[in-house]
Amino acid sequence: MTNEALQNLISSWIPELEFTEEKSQFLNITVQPEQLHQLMTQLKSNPDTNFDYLYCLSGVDWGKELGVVYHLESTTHRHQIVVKVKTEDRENPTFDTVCNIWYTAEFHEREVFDFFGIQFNNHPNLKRLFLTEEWDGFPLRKDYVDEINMVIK
Amino acid sequence: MGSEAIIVFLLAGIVLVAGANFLSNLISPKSDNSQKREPYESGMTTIGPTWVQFKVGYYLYAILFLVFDVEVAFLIPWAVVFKEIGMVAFVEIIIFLVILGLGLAYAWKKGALKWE
Amino acid sequence: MGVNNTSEIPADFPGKVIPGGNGANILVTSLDDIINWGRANSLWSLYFGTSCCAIEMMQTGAARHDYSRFGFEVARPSPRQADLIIIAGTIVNKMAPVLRRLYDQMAEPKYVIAMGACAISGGPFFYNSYSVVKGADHVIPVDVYVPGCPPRPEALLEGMLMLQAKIKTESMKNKVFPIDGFDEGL
Amino acid sequence: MDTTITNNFKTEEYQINMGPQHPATHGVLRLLLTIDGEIIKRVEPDLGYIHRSIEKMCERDSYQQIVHLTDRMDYLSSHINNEAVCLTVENALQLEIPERVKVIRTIIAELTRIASHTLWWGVMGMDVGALTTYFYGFRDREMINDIFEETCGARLTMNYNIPGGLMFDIHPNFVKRTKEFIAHFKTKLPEYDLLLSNNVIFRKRMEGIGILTKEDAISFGASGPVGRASGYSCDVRKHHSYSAYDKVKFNEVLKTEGDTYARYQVRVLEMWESLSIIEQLIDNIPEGDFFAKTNAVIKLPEGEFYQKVETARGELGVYIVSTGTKNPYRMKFRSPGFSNLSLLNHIAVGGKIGDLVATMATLDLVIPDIDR
Repeated sequence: MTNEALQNLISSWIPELEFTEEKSQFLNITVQPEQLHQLMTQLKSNPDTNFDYLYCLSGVDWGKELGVVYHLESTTHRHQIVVKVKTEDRENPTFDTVCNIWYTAEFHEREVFDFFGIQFNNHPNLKRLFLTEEWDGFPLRKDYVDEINMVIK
Repeated sequence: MGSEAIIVFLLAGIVLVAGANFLSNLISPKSDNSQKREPYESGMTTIGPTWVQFKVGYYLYAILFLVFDVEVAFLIPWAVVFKEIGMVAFVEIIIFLVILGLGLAYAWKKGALKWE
Repeated sequence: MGVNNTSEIPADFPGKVIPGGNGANILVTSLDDIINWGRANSLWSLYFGTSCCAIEMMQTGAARHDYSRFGFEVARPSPRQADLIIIAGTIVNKMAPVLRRLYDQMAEPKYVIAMGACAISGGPFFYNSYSVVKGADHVIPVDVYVPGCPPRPEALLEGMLMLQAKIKTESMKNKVFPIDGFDEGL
Repeated sequence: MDTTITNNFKTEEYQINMGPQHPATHGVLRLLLTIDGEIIKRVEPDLGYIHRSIEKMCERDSYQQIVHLTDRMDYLSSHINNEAVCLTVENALQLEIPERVKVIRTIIAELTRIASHTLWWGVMGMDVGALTTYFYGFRDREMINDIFEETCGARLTMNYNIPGGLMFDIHPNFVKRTKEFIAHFKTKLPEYDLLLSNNVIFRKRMEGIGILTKEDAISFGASGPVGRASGYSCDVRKHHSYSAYDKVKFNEVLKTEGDTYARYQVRVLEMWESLSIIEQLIDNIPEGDFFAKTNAVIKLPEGEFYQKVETARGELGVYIVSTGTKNPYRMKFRSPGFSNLSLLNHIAVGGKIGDLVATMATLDLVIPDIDR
């Protein structure tokens, strides 16, 4: 399905979604954290969209707000979209988990928690994946400072 | 005449084993540290108590292997003198093998070799 | 080859040569030579490849470059039966205590080759990386450094031969354990 | 009432580290095994023992420097990783790449795939107990290393690609040596089947364990040979073709059983496909210069760019968020090994420890590619 058809179909489910296409190769959807889980389940279960392959889940620190970017692809229709979700709250950013929709999200979300400190509620086993338990701070945030290990150039 | 040979072999065995141990202890540098006594588990410390009751299947496998290992140990001297003794030795060894085979069959049927 | 351990006195040596010790070391030196010869030519390395250098170490172990020509015949998975750690790859903060524990669990005499730029000084991950230990000698004392990223199999073989030459100069009496005083930073 | 001897005693589950330093983990991956005797109850990977924070470094490096880092991520398909970053940058800048570069990149990518699969095959045999395969696999890999050494200058971390084309042109006898290799390898590949594939012990150990269904493969994001062995057609060269893959005729190897032996067969058959791809391209490398003009300091336009590439392990994705400066604002690598590892617990539970070793060998994990 082309981007326009996708856009009309998806906007019919949840009204207040922002769709943009410039500055990216795919259709970008920015969703509010509350409707994230509902949108994702529909994207997967609806036969016309059938996004059953979440191939990239990456955390991004957009300067003021922290966000997660989901790259989705359908193995049957071969079309792709990007779903973005952002939150201003840097102390305790939380989103709904999507690992009951796609199993691969369980590890990816643990990685995002490890590097950005974003909590995912009702995630089965949310703890640090790469760094040791007593590592303080979240390294991939823009305001992360670590004089001992990092030699800045 | 045969008894001296046994003593000579016995002595040679003891001397070699004790000598090798003593010499290596004498020459090798010794160092000790806190981690050396720890059990090696691919670079990590063990988790939880290691003195735990695990499956008895391991023990049964070991015993069955031991039985057949000793059996081969008996076969070797037999094979040396097999030619001179002739038919009697052959029958004896067949009885010996059948008895051990029965043991294995019993263990097999009772499920000692099953892992699930 | 690097370390010159031949003991004959050069011709233009000024002054008289006084033999060391009270002659007892005639036996000891020859015993030393035998022991060092035995140790140097049967170093068993430990399976310790963390990243890309491990592939070059495997190529050195394979048929074409074949380090078993020099006595490194077997690579043992457990530190109890290994004499030599070839640190092939980057050492990361989370891996440092594991490396230290493996080194401690190895039986004496034990030697260490730091293979590749990462093991020597953190290599390409020196700048801007929060998790890399800048060189394996922060963790354990290293005998031979093999530069390169990854070093060619021939370079690793050269490093191994240098280690063998270094072992041949050791003597049983004044054997110094490199680990003593290492933590205090001597 | 189960009369077998072994069930009368109460046994406790306990945990064992299949830890960072282990011959079967191909690097420094730590698996926390909860086992009852030989039966595995749970496998929990603990990563980070080779996490070198490449994504943090990328935020301070220019694009030419980032290409060096991707070599060290999945070092067995280092050329294809470089190609991924270079393609992302070239597509972002809408650079016009000469045909010659595309064809040479595809040939060297397929040579890298064969080199990676021969190493995997050698170590696969060693994991399952057949030591001779190690020397057979490395013998053929050494021939490819010689070709790379002559053309790219290095054996393992080639970084022959730079954003805009190739570092230098191919060596005069690159074509001759590649043809020699193809002729040699075509006689040796059947030897691989003779040595390992039809060995009764090997097949008995591999068939029927670590079964992955197609839906689970898609849901776990399994890509590359791991996904294709379960019937899930996920070849990026087919669906989102890049470089010269659209001009080449090759079929995607698909199996449906999804067990360990199927994953093994997919990789061995894939080597035949790579050979045929190289044969189709090696004779008609188009003339032209090997470098498209780019200015020294590459500045990507504002926006997000994503590029998928098929490495020897699966689908590598490069996601760049750029704000127009000379280094990326955020760079994320979607690593194939990471998703392939996440399904280990799903397929290994219930099997024995020996089966776990065989299953992990066919997942073909490269740990720095997982930890980044």
